[in-house]
Amino acid sequence: MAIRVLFFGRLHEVVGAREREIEPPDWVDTPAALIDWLAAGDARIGAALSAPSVRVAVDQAIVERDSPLAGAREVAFMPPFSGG
Amino acid sequence: MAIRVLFFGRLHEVVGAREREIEPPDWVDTPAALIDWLAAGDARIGAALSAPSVRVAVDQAIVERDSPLAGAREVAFMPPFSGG
Amino acid sequence: MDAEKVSIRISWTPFDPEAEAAHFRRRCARAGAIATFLGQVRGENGAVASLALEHYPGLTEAEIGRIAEQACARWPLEAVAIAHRVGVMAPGEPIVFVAAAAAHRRPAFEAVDFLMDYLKSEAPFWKKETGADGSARWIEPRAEDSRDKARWAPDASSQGAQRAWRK
Amino acid sequence: MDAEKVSIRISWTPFDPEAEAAHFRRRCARAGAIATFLGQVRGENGAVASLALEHYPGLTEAEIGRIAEQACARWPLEAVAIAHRVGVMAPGEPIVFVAAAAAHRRPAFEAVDFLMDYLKSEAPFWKKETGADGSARWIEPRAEDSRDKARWAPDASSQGAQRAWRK
Repeated sequence: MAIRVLFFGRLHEVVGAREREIEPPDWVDTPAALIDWLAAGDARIGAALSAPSVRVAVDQAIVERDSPLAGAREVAFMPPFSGG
Repeated sequence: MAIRVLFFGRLHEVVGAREREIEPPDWVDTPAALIDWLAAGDARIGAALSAPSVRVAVDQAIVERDSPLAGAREVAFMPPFSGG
Repeated sequence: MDAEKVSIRISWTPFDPEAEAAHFRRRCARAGAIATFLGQVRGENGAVASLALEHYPGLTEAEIGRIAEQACARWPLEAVAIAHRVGVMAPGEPIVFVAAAAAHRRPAFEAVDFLMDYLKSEAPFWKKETGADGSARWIEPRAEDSRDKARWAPDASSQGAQRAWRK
Repeated sequence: MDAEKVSIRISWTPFDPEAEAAHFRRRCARAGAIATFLGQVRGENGAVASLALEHYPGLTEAEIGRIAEQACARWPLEAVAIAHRVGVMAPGEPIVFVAAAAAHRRPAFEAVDFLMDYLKSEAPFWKKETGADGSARWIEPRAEDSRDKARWAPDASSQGAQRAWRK
């Protein structure tokens, strides 16, 4: 099933897009695996998305990188917040 | 010389006036002596003005009770402040 | 006193806190942070009919000025405003408005907090509350007010006092 | 979430802080204490041309709601309002307005202070600053922001965290 992946803040500049519609293979079953798949062929993207300061949200809930991705419609990669 | 004496907050109710024009005798040379003189014949006024929580201002400057009163035009007796 | 930085207003008539805030903001459009405090008369669910505030004209303004000066010496503030109502007020009416502007938020917060603690106990105001039943009582500072003020003493161990702000 | 107590607004267009304050005050006319904070874009003496703020629609509102809920659980608040700007802003424009109302001043102050610390680092917003020279940089939280937030941890020794407020 298609997943919408969102890249916020400086990550959208690294990735070159604010969002992507993707259809990853079955082995992409966690955010960590999704990072590996998205970063294939671009070490810079891999490094940026893997940074410990980057938070991941699945369907608008902040989760760990090893959480299940099954059924997810939207995954977001979020660099450190700077509101206020 | 005449001195204007001001009684603020609950003190004006104890004294029965918000202000008094007085001409005290020469021995009234400090706020403490002024209290003795004002309280003559009314122990309640003496006790109210002598309370440690009461602050004294001479010519709009907060002073100790044993400060000189020479030349003062205005003396104020102020119970605990409650602003804000 | 730094007259350009500090504005002090004692008002016998109701003041509009948002008008005060708007005026203050125009004075410090370049500040990154503005903290404010507004005190309103508490009706205590109908138990309070009115609040009368008296002050000592002249000395009150001078003492508030000294308090504001202390705040300006302690934190890197761009501006400070204090508006204080006197006279008879109904529940819900504004009593005091304090605003502080700084480049960053912590000095602005701490200055407003400090100013309120000092206005409570170091500025010559006296409050008398009249109950719905007609009874009247003079309000004196609570033990809490002294504790709050003690946080700002040079040797206090509170976070507010520990931080050293440089101009 | 206590929807009656908490108001959250994300705005793509400039908001008027005094209009927010007036609206908030009407919601809590019986509160004795209202503390507010306003953050404005700092021009840094002409060095900054603009600030762009992006957010994650949906998640941002939800996370701000969680932060406001934490404040309501921690202090006896009558109301909380948070307005946050997104989009491109010029120096001097309001970014964030936070207000908290309570019976007494300390919970109102502490809640606004807490809300700001958490909005800085726990709400999904991202800031990019464009300089007068055309250079752009993403703003990340400062070490100071983490220290500020740490004050609210259950075991922090700061005065803000030590006080226990009962409803």
